[in-house]
Amino acid sequence: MRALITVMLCAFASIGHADRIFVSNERGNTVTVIDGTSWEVLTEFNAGQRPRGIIVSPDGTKLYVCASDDNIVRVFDTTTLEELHTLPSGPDPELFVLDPSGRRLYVANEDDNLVTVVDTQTHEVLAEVPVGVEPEGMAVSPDGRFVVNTSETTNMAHFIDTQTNVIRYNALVDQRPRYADYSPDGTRLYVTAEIGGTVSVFDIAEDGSPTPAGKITFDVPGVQQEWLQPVGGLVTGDGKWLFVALGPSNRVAAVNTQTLKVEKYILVGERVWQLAFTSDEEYLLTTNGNTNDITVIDVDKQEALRSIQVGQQPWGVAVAYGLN
Amino acid sequence: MKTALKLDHVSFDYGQKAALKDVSFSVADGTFCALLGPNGAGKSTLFSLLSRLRIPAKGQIDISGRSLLQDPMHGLAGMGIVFQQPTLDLDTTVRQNLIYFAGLHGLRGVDAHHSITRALTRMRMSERADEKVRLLNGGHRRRMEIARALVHNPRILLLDEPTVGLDAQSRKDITDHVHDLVAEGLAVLWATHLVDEIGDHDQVVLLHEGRIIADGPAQTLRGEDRLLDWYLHRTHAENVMP
Amino acid sequence: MRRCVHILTAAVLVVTATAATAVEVKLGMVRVDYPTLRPISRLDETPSDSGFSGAQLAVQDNATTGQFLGQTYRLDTRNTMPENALEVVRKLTSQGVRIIALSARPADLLAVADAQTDTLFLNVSASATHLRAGDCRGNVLHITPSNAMRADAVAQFASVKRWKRWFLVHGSNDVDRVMADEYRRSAIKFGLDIADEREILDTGGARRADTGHVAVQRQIPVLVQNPSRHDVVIAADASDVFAPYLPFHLWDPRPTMGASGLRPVSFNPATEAWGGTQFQSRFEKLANRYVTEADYDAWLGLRAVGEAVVRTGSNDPQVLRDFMLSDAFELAAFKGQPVTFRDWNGQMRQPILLFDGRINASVSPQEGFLHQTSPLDTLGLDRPESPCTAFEGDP
Amino acid sequence: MNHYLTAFQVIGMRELRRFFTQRGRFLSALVRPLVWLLIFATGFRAALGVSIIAPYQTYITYETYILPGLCAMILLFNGMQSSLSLVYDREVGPMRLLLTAPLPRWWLLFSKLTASVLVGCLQVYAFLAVAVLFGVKLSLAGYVLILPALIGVGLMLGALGLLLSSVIRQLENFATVMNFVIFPVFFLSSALYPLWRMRESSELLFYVCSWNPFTYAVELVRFSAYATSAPVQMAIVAGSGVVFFLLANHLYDPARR
Repeated sequence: MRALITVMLCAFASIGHADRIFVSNERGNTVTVIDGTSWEVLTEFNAGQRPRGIIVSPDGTKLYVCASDDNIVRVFDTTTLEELHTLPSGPDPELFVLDPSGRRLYVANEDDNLVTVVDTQTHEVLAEVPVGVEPEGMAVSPDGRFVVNTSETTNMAHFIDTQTNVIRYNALVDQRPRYADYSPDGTRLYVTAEIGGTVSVFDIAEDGSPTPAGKITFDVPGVQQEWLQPVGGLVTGDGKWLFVALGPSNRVAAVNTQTLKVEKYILVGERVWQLAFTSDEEYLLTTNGNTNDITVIDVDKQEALRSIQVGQQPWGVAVAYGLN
Repeated sequence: MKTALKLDHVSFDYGQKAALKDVSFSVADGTFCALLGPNGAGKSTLFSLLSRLRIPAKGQIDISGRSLLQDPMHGLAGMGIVFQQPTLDLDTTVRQNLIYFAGLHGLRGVDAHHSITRALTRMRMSERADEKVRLLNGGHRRRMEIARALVHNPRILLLDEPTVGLDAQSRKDITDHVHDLVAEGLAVLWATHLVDEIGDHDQVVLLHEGRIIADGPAQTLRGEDRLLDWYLHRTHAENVMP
Repeated sequence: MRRCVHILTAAVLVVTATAATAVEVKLGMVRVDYPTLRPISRLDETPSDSGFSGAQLAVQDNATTGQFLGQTYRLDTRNTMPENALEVVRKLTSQGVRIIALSARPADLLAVADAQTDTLFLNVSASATHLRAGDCRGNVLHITPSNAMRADAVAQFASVKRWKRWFLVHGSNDVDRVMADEYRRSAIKFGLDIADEREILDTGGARRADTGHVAVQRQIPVLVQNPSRHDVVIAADASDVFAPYLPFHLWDPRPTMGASGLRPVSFNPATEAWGGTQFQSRFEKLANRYVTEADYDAWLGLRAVGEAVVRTGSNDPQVLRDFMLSDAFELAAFKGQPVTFRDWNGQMRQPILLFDGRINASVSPQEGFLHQTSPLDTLGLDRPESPCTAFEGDP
Repeated sequence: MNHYLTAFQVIGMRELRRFFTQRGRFLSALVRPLVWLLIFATGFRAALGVSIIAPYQTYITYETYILPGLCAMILLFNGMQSSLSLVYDREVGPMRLLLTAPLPRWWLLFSKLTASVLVGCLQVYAFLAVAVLFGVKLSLAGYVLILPALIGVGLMLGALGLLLSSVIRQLENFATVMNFVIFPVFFLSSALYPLWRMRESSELLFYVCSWNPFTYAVELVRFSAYATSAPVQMAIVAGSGVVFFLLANHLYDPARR
């Protein structure tokens, strides 16, 4: 069966070069694979216990999945979907980032207040960096010099120097920071605070130090303020737009990064969690945890186009560009 | 002379209440027939039957020799009707009102235009063709409605108390106009309760409590009396008689 | 005062690990232990570290955060007999501990709070509504939800389920009758109807015996015999005398809420949503047992203080209290939305979990209950209802 | 046959002319759905959106959901208003003039009905145009494809109005009709809430709604607006429209009175 699927997928691979989309289903213990052109679900495969964080290596060949309840990171081949190996992650890994070279993986361990640094080639733990209570969000600066971790109960963003694996800066943000993302030129950092209901914006200096540059707030008529909970966030390649997933308010906000004002709220499924772009940033994908689907958003028009059913409780989404 | 309109033993009732009882009379071409009677005599019911808004319970109605019941389209095409209440679109011009009506009778384009011009000329309303109806006085509005009833060139003209609410001069003008039409060969059935609208040579059909109690030329019916005295006497006498 | 707080907040927004001002925060927890009968169910036995472990976890969490800001925390925990409560508190304050989480019954709580007006107390166990109303004190913040909040949480759920006719069964002790009054008030507030009522007499004595269910199976149905038509049974049994038996010994089979069946609680060991799993595993690692409401309330109180310290950079109880009561304060509490304080009576606003013993069946406030400031204020004493004056004239 | 078309044409022109001169009627036809769209839709708890149901491909805001229902509501009001005027004005006024035209009564009724449906469609498009200003819009194809659906639905509702007015003599004024016809027909349909939502609150309500032809009218408009075929809805709308009209025409036969 597995072989058949592989053959099928390879057949797909040979006809086009669209994106292949991977969605981790937290409750379903699977990863759903979707064709980025036809939006058909190609297959769904087992990815260990409670898969959450999911990323594709910079070269597009490997898929990393945090199997939170297995306390490991599973690594799959993006073409054959075979499991290649696992990586140590520390306990209860949720979110992680790869440095731009794809060589080092930084994993947030929620239970142990640690960020674990793993070598993707030797599969060894290089370091464990103590951070605040309940580390969650992870971001890496475009030049790879800093890794940012947000701790949910400490309410801080910790800037870890990747040379020394020591925290260099700390910045207080609002309640329960969930996610961080650098602008592509590395001069800005955005940190979402789920319970605080805000996104903190920092200007990043040459030396990587943050200066508060403002806060983004949200307001949807008719929606209780309490439901506007920023979770995942993503900046466009030109740095002009920041998309923020607003959890239980079922909306993605499109924020103008010049004015730090929300220009549009796009309705998606329930409990929208994480975001990813398809190639050339044509589409934005959202995982909707409570409605078990992902929504495809036209990035230029900022309009939701369609929603696709995936597995149970989709959590994260990653895209392998030009694979299908 | 040919019979334009003929009622034969026509009866009608609204449930328990009889409105018309065994009504028979006829009107010939070129005749002005006054359907005379006090309010509630059944005049309006009779007009409803003639304009086919209602169907008689018993009896026959012939228009130009053909049954209205069996061939209603023929009957309605040959009739021009002026209703008691105005049926005008006030915010449009006289001509637009007439174009609408012409259309209902299948006239369009140049044909409609000619028919409308002719009808307005007959009622001496040509110069008012492009005025808004709202701006016309009561008398002109009525003349316009009569003109409209003539657009499709009918053989019979039915008018249900057409002078209600008009001043004396307008009433006289309209009554005279319609008498002129009769001279052109049209049959006219004119419902009224006002005897001064009736000439001595006109046919009078006296309707009282749903029955016809007199039918003949006004001159003959009144004898030596004034028509008004005769009318009051007959309708009053009938009231007291069993 | 408010303005000053904001300036402080801005000042500490970005801190490097080296350049932080050192602040030492001394926290205390005093637990008054009362002689009580053992609970009906041995699963409800109170652990000896009840509340203390929650307080410890809070201080650990505060300290982890504090390390990046140069803030250190110290916790002193004391348990005491009621008669020594005041003395124990005095001893702590004399050692400079002026922020104390207090687990005591209303009378002792008031006595201690009135004797130590320069100390900030966090009420982490007493639910009595009068402590938030006529008996409120300016130096007491209430972490534990009031009985009014709990009753309203139940009433909102019943209202959503359209269980409009209530059969109220309450105990015979004062606390039970007061609780029954809470439900009566709540029923009126949400337009529900108390179709019938029964009082079950507390005859005293041990609650557990070897005869167990056999005797109960005969007694309870008789006590609740032939009730008027009702949709749900509401148990008001603050003394833990009969409620756990109620669900399966009713005359008419109906769901039970209140003291058994679906219970309104501030927290429980089954809560995993809103990041709760992390809290549970941190707590279990620390205490080697499941969390209780007492632990959560203690944790929440001292975490609120820690958050105020982080945002103000101060360890002054007055500054911290004022900040906690201000609009600037908010705290994530594993309940899906920020918790804050009501500035008219010092009660913490928070969702109430409706727990069936294994899972959370629902959470109040329920969807559709609207409020002009916060839906959380549909639970308990709202500003216009509050007779409390101790907080007036605050910034 | 030419006569028929001529009459049809002048009846239509007259309705249109009246529509453009009667600004009050036009405005109220526009304000009613806009109130729903702008005030109720944003204030209600459905602010969290409506889950995917055919013909939508993703989640939609409540405003988007009720748009087709409001279009159908315009046609409902319009249809009831013009059908009732047809009845009440039968004895007097312009209607009498119309009914004395030498054409079969069914054709006159049909022409009048169609003319008022065209006016209803104009009202719908005016409403849709205003809705765009508030950010609630359809695709270009939707605006085109919606027209046949609107006409079909309008005819069906007009025929329903005719039928009701000839069956129930107590419908004396428009307020009664609002209370006893328009509101139940509108509220007990999928116009404001999807059927699954109705089912959540009451099974009975759900069945009532699924037997309400207006539900299918709303759904036909909805599917057409999203360029999705809806054969079942189309059949029900057409079928009930024809049945209503035949029954109404039968009851209108002057020979019956």
